[in-house]
Amino acid sequence: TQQSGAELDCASVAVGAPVVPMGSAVTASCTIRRERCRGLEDGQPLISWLLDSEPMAGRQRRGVGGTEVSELRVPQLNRPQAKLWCCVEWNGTKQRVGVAEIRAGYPPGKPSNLSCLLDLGDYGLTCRWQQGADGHLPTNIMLKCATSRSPAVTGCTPQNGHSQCTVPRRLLQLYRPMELWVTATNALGTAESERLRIDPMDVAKLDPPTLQSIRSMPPQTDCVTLTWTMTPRNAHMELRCELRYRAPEDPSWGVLTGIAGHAGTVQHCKFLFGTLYHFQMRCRRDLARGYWSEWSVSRNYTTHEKAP
Amino acid sequence: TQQSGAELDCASVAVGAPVVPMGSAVTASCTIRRERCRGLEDGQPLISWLLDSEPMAGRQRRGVGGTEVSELRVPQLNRPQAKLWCCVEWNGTKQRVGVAEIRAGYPPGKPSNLSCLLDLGDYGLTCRWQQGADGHLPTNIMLKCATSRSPAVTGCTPQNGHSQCTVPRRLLQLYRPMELWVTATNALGTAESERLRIDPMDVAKLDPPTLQSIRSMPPQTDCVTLTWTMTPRNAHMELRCELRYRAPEDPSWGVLTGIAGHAGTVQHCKFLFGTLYHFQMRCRRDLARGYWSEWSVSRNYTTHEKAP
Amino acid sequence: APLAELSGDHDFQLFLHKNLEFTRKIRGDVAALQRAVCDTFQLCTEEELQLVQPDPHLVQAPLDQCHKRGFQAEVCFTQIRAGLHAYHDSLGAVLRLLPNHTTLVETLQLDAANLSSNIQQQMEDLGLDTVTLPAEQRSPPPTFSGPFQQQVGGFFILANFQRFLETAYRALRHLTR
Repeated sequence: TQQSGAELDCASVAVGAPVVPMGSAVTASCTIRRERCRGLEDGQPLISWLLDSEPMAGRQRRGVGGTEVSELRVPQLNRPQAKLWCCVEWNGTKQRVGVAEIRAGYPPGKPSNLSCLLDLGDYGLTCRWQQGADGHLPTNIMLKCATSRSPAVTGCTPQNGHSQCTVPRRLLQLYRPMELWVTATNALGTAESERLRIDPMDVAKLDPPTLQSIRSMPPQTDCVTLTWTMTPRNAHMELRCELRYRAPEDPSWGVLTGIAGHAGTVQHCKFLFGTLYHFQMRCRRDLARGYWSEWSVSRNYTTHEKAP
Repeated sequence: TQQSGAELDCASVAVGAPVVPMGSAVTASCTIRRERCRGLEDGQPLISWLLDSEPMAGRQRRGVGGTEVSELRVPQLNRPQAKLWCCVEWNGTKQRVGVAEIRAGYPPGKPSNLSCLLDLGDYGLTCRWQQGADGHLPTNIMLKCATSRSPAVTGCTPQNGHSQCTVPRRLLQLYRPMELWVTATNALGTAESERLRIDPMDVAKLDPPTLQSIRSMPPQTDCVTLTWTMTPRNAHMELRCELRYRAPEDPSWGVLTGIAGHAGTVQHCKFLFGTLYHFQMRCRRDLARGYWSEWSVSRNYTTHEKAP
Repeated sequence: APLAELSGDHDFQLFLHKNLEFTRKIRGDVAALQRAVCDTFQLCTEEELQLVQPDPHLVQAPLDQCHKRGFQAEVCFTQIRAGLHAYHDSLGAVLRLLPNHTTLVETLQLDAANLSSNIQQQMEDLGLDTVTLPAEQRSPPPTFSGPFQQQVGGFFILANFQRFLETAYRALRHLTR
């Protein structure tokens, strides 16, 4: 039993458990010390209860030390939060002399769909997930991460109810697998997501490449040569890129895969003569088949007419 | 003389004054300790000067302890900022061995047009002023304020060069006069604005009232009755308001002054029948003739036709 | 000159009108905090809390010299100042009770201190004896035996402060022309 209000007060209210599974019973007792209640004359105080504003009757009996005690059983608590007021009839009014906060809910649902992305700007690892079913109780959500060899568990806490947070660089171990998972804890239990085992670098989000120049090369043929570069901060990575091209009337994109390196030129032929094409390129780390970068800004180019 | 460069260095440059009034002379001396200059062989080092990139000749003499000293006098420094380089000829090149930063400018101009406004949201007092003439020197601007009885001077510092800042509520004393003034200080002097003696409440910016309803009352007469209210946060003030009204073709507004209270009704007659009028109202504190609020949002109303 | 004579003095009348407005502002802020206690803890009316009223000396703020019968302006002003000083401290208990209203409670404490120093300075201007209540000499806010007692304590501090301000307001208005 959890005592609320010291023994010196007019009344003290104790509840069986402050948090119960939704729909289950709540028991409470209210002990009145007549001499501590200002103005309560002799005679037997009549104790009653309010569940928020709903009157409830308890079973009243004489308690130890001249106290009066009322025992209450709420058969089914069906709202997430309620106030249980202990009252005493006095001068024709219902006086509130004690209160206890009670809650009903469910154990937290299991978080799912955990995925993470490494920002190559500040090397923060941002993870997102889907919240489990709402337990209607104050719930503590945390993303936890552990490096393979050390027992220390760190991570981050989502702010203002978002289902994402960012593990700062100083807690990460790069180029080695780490374990990440989400925990949700409330008064009725804890739930954990599946564990994600990844090397943060394998989920790095690359910057899109930049298409520098596009020329018909050799001139007046169906061949085109493009030059492209990557941002310096991706320069240390071995990349695998792909180029897509398309004339406005084409139903879909043509794709040229397997382009390696950080910058360079790409030549491709069999383009239509004198036709306007849109070109875009994207890259990803060759090592881990991680996330593709966004497509580069589109570049347009009209191929040469056929040599006469 | 202000020494710049420790005694252990190859050269130390000292200037008469790092900041001088624009156009006045600057004196400097450069002391060379040959043994501290790497690779400087024996024989007499030839010292020369650069004012930024302009060569200048000093008067060279033997100094104490085997040092060589060159004295320079720049008759007129006409730029706000310059670097004075001490150089030594070495292997046919001019080696920079020491430098001093010198500045020229004016004492700060006197700030003027100081005015303040109290925000009734956070009760911050925002003051604005006109900067004095630019002294071309790093200048420290501060708004200072003092309550009538306490010696403590507080205030605020404008950010990123703006000529305004906000004194937070906790430094204000409401409903009593305070003194506010602006100081500008640079290496050549200090200037102070006129002192503003105001009770912050007297420069409160009120919210505009809201015109609730407009009706021809009594019906089919040239009289109109309007009801209006003020925002709750101005509710504790005794207000004086004025109503203006105007038919589209009227050359100017008709104005009804001296409306008192926080909310209420106003009746006015002699309106044209069956005419569309625009109505607006504004208020200010009755106590201090402070700032008028903005005009309320305009409300349109078409008066009744005359009774047959 | 006795205070009554000065009542016609323009500066004194301006002081009264300004600080009547100030008192109305403070009363409005106290009412806002009373609404917050009602909304948050469902403690809304004194009639329901008679049996658990905290000890009478929760806040010492007598205003007997401000009542019409034995109205003694100079002593009344001193009693108002002492009461504002006491309530400034006891509002610390409300600060703990309503963490989401910290700015409003701190503003209320600032206003109570300002109103007290306005009255002090006006008494000095009128050449009346004033007691300097050292701002630093603060007594700690009352503490309570449990969360319910803290909520009831906060409720009565605000209710009593509102009553105190009503009496002070009537006293100031009594002096206006």
